[in-house]
Amino acid sequence: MHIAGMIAIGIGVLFLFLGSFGIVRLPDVYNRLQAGTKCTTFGCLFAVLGVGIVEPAWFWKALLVSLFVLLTNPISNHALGRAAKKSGVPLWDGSVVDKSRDFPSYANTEKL
Amino acid sequence: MRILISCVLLVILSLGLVFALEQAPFGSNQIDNADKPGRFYLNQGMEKTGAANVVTSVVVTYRGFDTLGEVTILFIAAIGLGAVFHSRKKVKRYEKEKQSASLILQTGCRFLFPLIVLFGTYVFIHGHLSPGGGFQGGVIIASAFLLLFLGCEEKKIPMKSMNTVESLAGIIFVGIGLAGLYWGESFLENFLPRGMDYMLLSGGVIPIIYIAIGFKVGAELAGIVAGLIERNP
Amino acid sequence: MIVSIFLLVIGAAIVLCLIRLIKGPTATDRAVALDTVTTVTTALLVILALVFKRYIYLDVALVYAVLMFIGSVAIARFLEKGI
Amino acid sequence: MEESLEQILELSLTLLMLGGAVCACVFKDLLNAVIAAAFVSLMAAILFYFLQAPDVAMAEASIGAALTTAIFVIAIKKTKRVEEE
Repeated sequence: MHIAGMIAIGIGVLFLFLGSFGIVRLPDVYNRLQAGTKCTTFGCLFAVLGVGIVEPAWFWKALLVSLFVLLTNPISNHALGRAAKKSGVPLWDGSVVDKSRDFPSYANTEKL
Repeated sequence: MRILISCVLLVILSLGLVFALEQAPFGSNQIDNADKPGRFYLNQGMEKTGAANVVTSVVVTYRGFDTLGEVTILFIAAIGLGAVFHSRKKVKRYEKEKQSASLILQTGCRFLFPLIVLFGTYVFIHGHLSPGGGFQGGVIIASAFLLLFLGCEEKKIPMKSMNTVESLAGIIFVGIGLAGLYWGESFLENFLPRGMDYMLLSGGVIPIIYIAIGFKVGAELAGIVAGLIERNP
Repeated sequence: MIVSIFLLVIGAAIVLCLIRLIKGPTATDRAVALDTVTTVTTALLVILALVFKRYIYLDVALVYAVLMFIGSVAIARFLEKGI
Repeated sequence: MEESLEQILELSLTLLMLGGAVCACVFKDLLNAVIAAAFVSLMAAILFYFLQAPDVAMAEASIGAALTTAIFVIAIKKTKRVEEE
């Protein structure tokens, strides 16, 4: 039980580190949002649930923490991505597709 | 060169902070002088007050009059902000270029609001068993109302009833203190019977005081945020 | 022993986020870095509760998980001219 | 936990706090300064937690990082965003 929990915490910490590394290395805001959202949410889930596996009496509260992380983190990152698009942050030069032009609410945000 | 000098100064400053903090025995149970009040609080606070959290037993019972002063300070700050923001003119809303929130944010705020209020209630009711207390729970409830302001604007918050709640909470706090003076010997004395240790009802009057403080702080901070948002520039 | 390696790796992650918070060209970059730091911090607090072996310390991590997104939402609503 | 690792973590936390505080002083755009101040309050909350004061850590987390950030942002909205020389 102890070893399995430690392996889970290790996977989570590795993903947290990779997400932070992506925050530094990726070229623009939208790519950084990919690293900062998916990677760190997954890593945080695994680390918290790993702690719940190591100490089985803590499992329900750890599950509650991970549930709240899973609820709140995507909302704030969605709001940040929308704010970046609305406030006119340009895309990276090498990006190939921009689907947001198809939607009317994002159509004329370039001149803001 | 300037950056190098500033970095060296930063390292020196942080080393000084760390070695200064190292001198104090944080988190350890070994306080040397046995006749200091800290030893008394650590050893006998649990039996005397029934609060498993030593910080709560100090804040609410031994130093309860001071807590009343802190709540009064917050109340005076809220009154001052209300006086600054008050305008005689009719408030007309200037919503020309205001973007409304997206659907995901609105749904998330509407879903998370009762959960956050429930969690704040948990924090201030269990203040004598786990970390937290009236101030922290009140701030969490005020954050829930702030989220409602940010997410969905169409929900109006009844400020009149919030002022009523705030005044009632203050009256309850002072009334419990005076009741301790009547039935016991001192202000804010524990006059209710105590149950088993480490259970919810072990605190006597401590949960009631914390409920009053939590409602008061939450209503005041929510009022401050509402006054800030609805004020025209 | 292995927990100390985890703590050092998480510290390195926070340092990387601080680098982006200093360098970032726009305000949105910095907000994304702050949001990442909050998620990393929640995991760090839970692991530190495991180190100290105190069950009640998980409440602080729960406060982080519940409340930290409100600051990010406020910054985002300001950037899209909402509030 | 060993003594040396504890000292290393405390030193790095204070260094991170100082770095964030210097950023909050230096930035000209006030929104960036608010973000740096939120970072400082996060690190302060971890330091309180590390010194085994969970009540103070909870107060610092809830007040410093959520409510103060939002109030500063609303105040910037009502006034000006960029600081002038």
